Amino acid sequence: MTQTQSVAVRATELDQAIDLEFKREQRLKARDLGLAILTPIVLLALWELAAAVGVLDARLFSPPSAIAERGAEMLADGSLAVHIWATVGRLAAGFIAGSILGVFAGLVMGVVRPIRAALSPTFTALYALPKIAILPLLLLIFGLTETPKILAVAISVFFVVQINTLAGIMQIDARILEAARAYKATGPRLFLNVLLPAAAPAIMTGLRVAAGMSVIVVTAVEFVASNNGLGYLIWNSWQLFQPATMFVGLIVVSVIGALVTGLIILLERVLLPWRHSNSPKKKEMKK
Amino acid sequence: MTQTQSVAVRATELDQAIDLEFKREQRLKARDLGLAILTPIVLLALWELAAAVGVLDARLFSPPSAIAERGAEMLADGSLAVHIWATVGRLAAGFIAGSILGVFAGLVMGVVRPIRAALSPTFTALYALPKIAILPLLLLIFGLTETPKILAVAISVFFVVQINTLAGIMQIDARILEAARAYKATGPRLFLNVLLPAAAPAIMTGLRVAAGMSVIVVTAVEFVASNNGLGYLIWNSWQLFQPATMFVGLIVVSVIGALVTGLIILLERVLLPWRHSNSPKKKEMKK
Amino acid sequence: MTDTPRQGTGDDAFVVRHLSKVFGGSGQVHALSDINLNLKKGSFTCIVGPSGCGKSTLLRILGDLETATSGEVQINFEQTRVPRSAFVFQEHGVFPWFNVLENVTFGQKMASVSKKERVSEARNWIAEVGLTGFEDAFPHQLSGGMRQRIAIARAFATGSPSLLMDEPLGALDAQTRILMQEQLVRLWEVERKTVVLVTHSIEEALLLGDQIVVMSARPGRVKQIIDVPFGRPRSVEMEASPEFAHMKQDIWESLRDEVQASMSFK
Amino acid sequence: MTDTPRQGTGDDAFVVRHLSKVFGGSGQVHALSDINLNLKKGSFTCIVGPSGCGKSTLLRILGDLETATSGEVQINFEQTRVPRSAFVFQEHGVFPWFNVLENVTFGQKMASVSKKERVSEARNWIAEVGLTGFEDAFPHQLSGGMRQRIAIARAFATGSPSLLMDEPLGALDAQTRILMQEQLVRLWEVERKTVVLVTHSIEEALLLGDQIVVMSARPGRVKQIIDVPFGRPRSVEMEASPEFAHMKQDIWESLRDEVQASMSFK
Amino acid sequence: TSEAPATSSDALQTVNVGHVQLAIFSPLYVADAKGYFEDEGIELKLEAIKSGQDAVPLAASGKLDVVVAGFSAGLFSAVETGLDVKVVGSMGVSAGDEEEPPSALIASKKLVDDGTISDVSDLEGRTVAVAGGAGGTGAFYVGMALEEAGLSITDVELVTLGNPDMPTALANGSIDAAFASAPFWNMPVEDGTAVSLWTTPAGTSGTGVIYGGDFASSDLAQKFFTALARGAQDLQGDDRYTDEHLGMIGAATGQTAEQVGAVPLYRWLTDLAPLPEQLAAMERMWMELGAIVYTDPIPEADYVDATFAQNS
Ligand SMILES: Nc1ncnc2c1ncn2[C@@H]1O[C@H](COP(=O)(O)OP(=O)(O)OP(=O)(O)O)[C@@H](O)[C@H]1O
Ligand SMILES: Nc1ncnc2c1ncn2[C@@H]1O[C@H](COP(=O)(O)OP(=O)(O)OP(=O)(O)O)[C@@H](O)[C@H]1O
Ligand SMILES: [Mg+2]
Ligand SMILES: [Mg+2]
Repeated sequence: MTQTQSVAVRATELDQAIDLEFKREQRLKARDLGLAILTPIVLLALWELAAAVGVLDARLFSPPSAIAERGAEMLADGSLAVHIWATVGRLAAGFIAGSILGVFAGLVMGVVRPIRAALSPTFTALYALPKIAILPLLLLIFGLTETPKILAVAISVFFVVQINTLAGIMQIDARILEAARAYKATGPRLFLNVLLPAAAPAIMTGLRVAAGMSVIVVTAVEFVASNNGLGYLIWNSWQLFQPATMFVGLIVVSVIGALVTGLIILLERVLLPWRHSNSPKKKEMKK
Repeated sequence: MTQTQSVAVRATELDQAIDLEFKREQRLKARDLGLAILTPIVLLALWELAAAVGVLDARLFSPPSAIAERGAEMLADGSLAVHIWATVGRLAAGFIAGSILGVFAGLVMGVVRPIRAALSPTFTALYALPKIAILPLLLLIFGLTETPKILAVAISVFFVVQINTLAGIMQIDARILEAARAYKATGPRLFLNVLLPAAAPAIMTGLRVAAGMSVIVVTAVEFVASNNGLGYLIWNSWQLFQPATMFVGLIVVSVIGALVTGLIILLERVLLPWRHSNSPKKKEMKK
Repeated sequence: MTDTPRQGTGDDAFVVRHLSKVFGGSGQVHALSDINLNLKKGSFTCIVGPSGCGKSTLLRILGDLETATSGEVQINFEQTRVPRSAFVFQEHGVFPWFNVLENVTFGQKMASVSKKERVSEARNWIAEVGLTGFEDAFPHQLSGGMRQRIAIARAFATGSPSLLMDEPLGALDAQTRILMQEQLVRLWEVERKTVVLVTHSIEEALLLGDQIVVMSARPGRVKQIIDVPFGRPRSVEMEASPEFAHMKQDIWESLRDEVQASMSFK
Repeated sequence: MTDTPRQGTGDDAFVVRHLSKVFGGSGQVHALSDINLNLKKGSFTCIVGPSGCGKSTLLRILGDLETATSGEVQINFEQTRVPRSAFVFQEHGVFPWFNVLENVTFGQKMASVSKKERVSEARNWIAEVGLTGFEDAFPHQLSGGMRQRIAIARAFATGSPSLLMDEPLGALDAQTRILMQEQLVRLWEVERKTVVLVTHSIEEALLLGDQIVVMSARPGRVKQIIDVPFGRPRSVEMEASPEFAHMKQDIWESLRDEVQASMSFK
Repeated sequence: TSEAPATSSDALQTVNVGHVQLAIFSPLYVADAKGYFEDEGIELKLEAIKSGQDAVPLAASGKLDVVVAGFSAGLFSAVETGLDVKVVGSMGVSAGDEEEPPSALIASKKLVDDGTISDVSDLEGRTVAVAGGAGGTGAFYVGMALEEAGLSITDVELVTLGNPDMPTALANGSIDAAFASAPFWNMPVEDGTAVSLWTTPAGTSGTGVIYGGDFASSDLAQKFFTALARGAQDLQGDDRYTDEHLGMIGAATGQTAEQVGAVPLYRWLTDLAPLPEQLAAMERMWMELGAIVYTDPIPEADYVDATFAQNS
């Protein structure tokens, strides 16, 4: 075997090895996706089966087929949409108000030491206050309007976001602040160009936690004091013994929760491109 | 002025400057502590005043003095203790069960790719499911025992901790894993010496978020289905129109929430000494 | 061992008199002790000294980022809209959320320079440090060496009359470092700013500086001020000359005791 | 330019034949291409090459932490309970949650060495690298240089017959680095392990190695293998000799093209 | 809110009504659907509440004008504290129909079969579930049943439980008996897990109409009540079950007409007159249970106002 031939053989070997590796990776990815889709399907199928053979009481645990049918019905007659919009409206209003105020409060507390010292411990205690427990008080103050419901959501979101924003500011690398000072960044410029982007990852984490929590709170509030919204739907259908309707409500709520969380993750990718630039770009540059 | 004299003068100047700086720092710390204590006092005083002059309806918003009196009464006759222990018991049982399972699930999902692929998306959707909405279902399955209440807490905690643990494992620095592999760490040894400590900070963050959430969930559960506990106390005293008692419940709950959070922070300091060794030690070494 | 204080002249960019710095109100860390220095306008000064002797602290005080505990610092530049000193930090000085172009324009943006002007200025300096084509890249997408070049470009682009650099080339590998040293001298020769550069490398100090300030272990004092006799332009080849080896040996011996004093090393 | 493959002998600790490595299944990064190497037992080999040329990758393949895409690697050590190769990583190789003692004993702990035995062994090596008194300190409480010394102590304490070091002194300042280089040679002369050390510093490679492997820019190939003619023990003073300067210049020129090829630098 | 009299006859005045969304309050829904309130110049604004107690402070502070809901111990405590509310009418009154009552005290079939429980008197020392806790109407009715059997409300252990959860709790032995409303009492009876022990006697009522003090003294108070009573008058006897009415009730409570018709409905007095003796009996029962802490019963005149019913 000549030298050139052996080089050629080795090149082919290498190509084959690369090819195998590539195919393996593709196979694994396909398997992952398959598994991700399979799990809920299997769970629903098990549920259906259990209800069919009587392991689960089908009158109480409506089988998925019945839930799907009921869901389709409610979609068709528009009643589901009404509840969804009511809930989403409260969620959006409360979430936006709470997070804007939370970011603002966190930033101010991060920058002004006396304010931080004065408010931080009190806010930590208030954070643990159960929101549905204070709902009656909010109702007393604001009456039976949308305000107390939105406010309950906003308060929950506020504390989570404020605590995370403050932590974000406090954790800014001293060297980053020093660089900003060296280049004479002050006032609103310091705020916009340095403090806000530096705290942004922590703020985003706060928003993600707050998203899950706000869905739970809005449902609880609608449970207690509302005549529309998914929380009301769940509670009322249970009171009226309409389990299929209740399950429709439960499923829609958890889908909304997942969507809101997904939205925040998406927002993070758009707003913080420097944390998510894809590696291809990196590799390309390294070339 | 001779050289020695001027050196002596400069040394005194330096000492004075150091002393001033030290005093300033002490003063600032004292001010911070004062502000931290002042805020709740001022808030309570304002509340008392508002109730006294009639800005707040004292019959609905019992003034702090009345709440304190009622609290002392309930402490004396032991009724508060009963509720506190009931809530703390559920909280502890649910929190411990949920976090152990959550850490375990997160670690397994972090290590075994197919399991992660299969469960991760489903768990994310289940996380947003409002826990009080599924309480009736738990009651259906487990009857009117402590189990469904503890379970509701455990489930809430489970998902938060699992998601954080998984994230912790996924974020372990590849270089750390490589070092572990280079020194042939495998099986339980890898697990205990590397994976668990590496994921520990993320687990702790999860526990902290879960702590706040578990207090909210246990109260909500006791609201809906219980004959004791602080949630029941709050709900029942409102139903019976005993606002002072309700405020006692609210305040105790938020204090418990703050304490649990504090406990987790303490636990973190004890369990993760490498993240919190104080700077004095560092300075001493640098000498 | 300390230099006797000289009177500052109008030619001096920085005049430091009896400067001391103690960190932590309770007097725990005595970082700098009775420092006296005169740095001429347009001069290139290198500071060497063992780790922890206060080199960065001194640089920060010169750049007005830290206040002296006692003593006096005069900075003789006229006040313009750009900061009097531009910094290159030891590490982490670039903003991870800004891309290369935004990082390089940062100093001028804070000085309210118009966007058009600062972008064109920045592009020049990006080209000078060899980052053309990477304007839109974020720092984390670049190697440590490239990140440090962003910081250098930013310092030059800001247009300050003085440049304070804290181990600007420390993060680079040896080969890249030499290329960057040559680059740095070239840039300085064009602009003749007053430069103070902290380094751990004696070769680097000899290659770049007009004078070398050797500091003692903590509390940092000025142990020696050495005028570098080599003419400019200098190049790496100079390192092979016996005079270079000799000076290097001298400084190394002066430092060796200090390094050993500063570390618990048998 | 590539060495013609030689047959491996029983004296060779590592024999590498036609080794290639491609990262990312779709063939994006061709890191190593047709590497051939024979490393004798008890030899000290230094690898130099431009950033990104695959030095770390090669070391990882030698240490069985990475598999070759094609080609063949023989590792000729008998299998004992301790790993055949102990690593010192470029960065972040020490465990932040273990204190110095626990970090240094880690390798032996994983090899099921009894606690008493491994602690006494570890204390020896902690003393050797000058960290006595810091046994209970956590890595974050120490300077970068001290952390790197933990990693070195761990590698020696593990008792493996070979030592793979990836820029072990890269994080140190120049002065400490020289002290550590001398220390490293001293340690190696006592134990005579097979050492492969990656470095960016040509001086370091000349000071430490029996042979120097010069690699080309990516895809990494062996460009040159240089035998170092200096006898041992060597010391820093050697750097002043004209032969040293000459060899350094040679290697530097061989590398210069490669470095420039590997970076977008005008 | 109720303000100054309408400036012109066709401008409707808003009345805010807090109501628990249940068929027991059908007169409100029927009167609303048929436009009786508009006839009186009233625009009805319905606000769902979960319990009467939630709304009493709202009524007292003028956030609500009218509350249509169940009574509770909290109502009495609130009045005693000085909150200004008045009970002005009754709502669903039991027909005394033992076969198809709207609610019943049921006991576990297992305990009945093994002879442990044969009538109400055997409940002594047993666990009984009621909705709304010790201060709710469930507890009042259980107390009434026990007193009829020669026992007292304190002889059983009361457990708070939502109506939908009662059947399962009975089935899995968590509770021995429950006071449940339809369909949650007849479901377990039909599938053989429970037996009905006692139903509410004819003429009893646990629900009613509450006015906030300010509203009670406004000129809309009478108009509102007149319209409401018209609704009750339409629902007498079998008229309750006409398709029209079932549809209206269903629309207001989130059910279909069939679902409403499948469950027995209450009856309503034609003038919806308040039942003061009944209220006094509740107050006494809740005092016994400790749900009310003051000791002297409140004089009837302080919280009952029958004039609106008389004038309607
Ligand atoms: N903000 C601070 N608070 C307390 N001590 C500090 C502070 N900054 C620096 N020090 C201490 O002052 C001394 C001098 O620090 P400095 O960073 O100036 O040293 P250096 O010469 O730059 O060291 P290196 O070469 O490692 O960068 C060190 O002992 C350091 O621990
Ligand atoms: N796990 C990986 N996946 C994809 N590419 C990789 C991986 N590891 C390394 N590479 C790429 O392989 C090439 C060689 O990397 P390697 O770390 O071995 O270089 P190096 O010579 O050690 O560089 P340096 O001197 O900067 O440490 C680089 O282009 C790097 O981006
Ligand atoms: Mg420094
Ligand atoms: Mg490398």
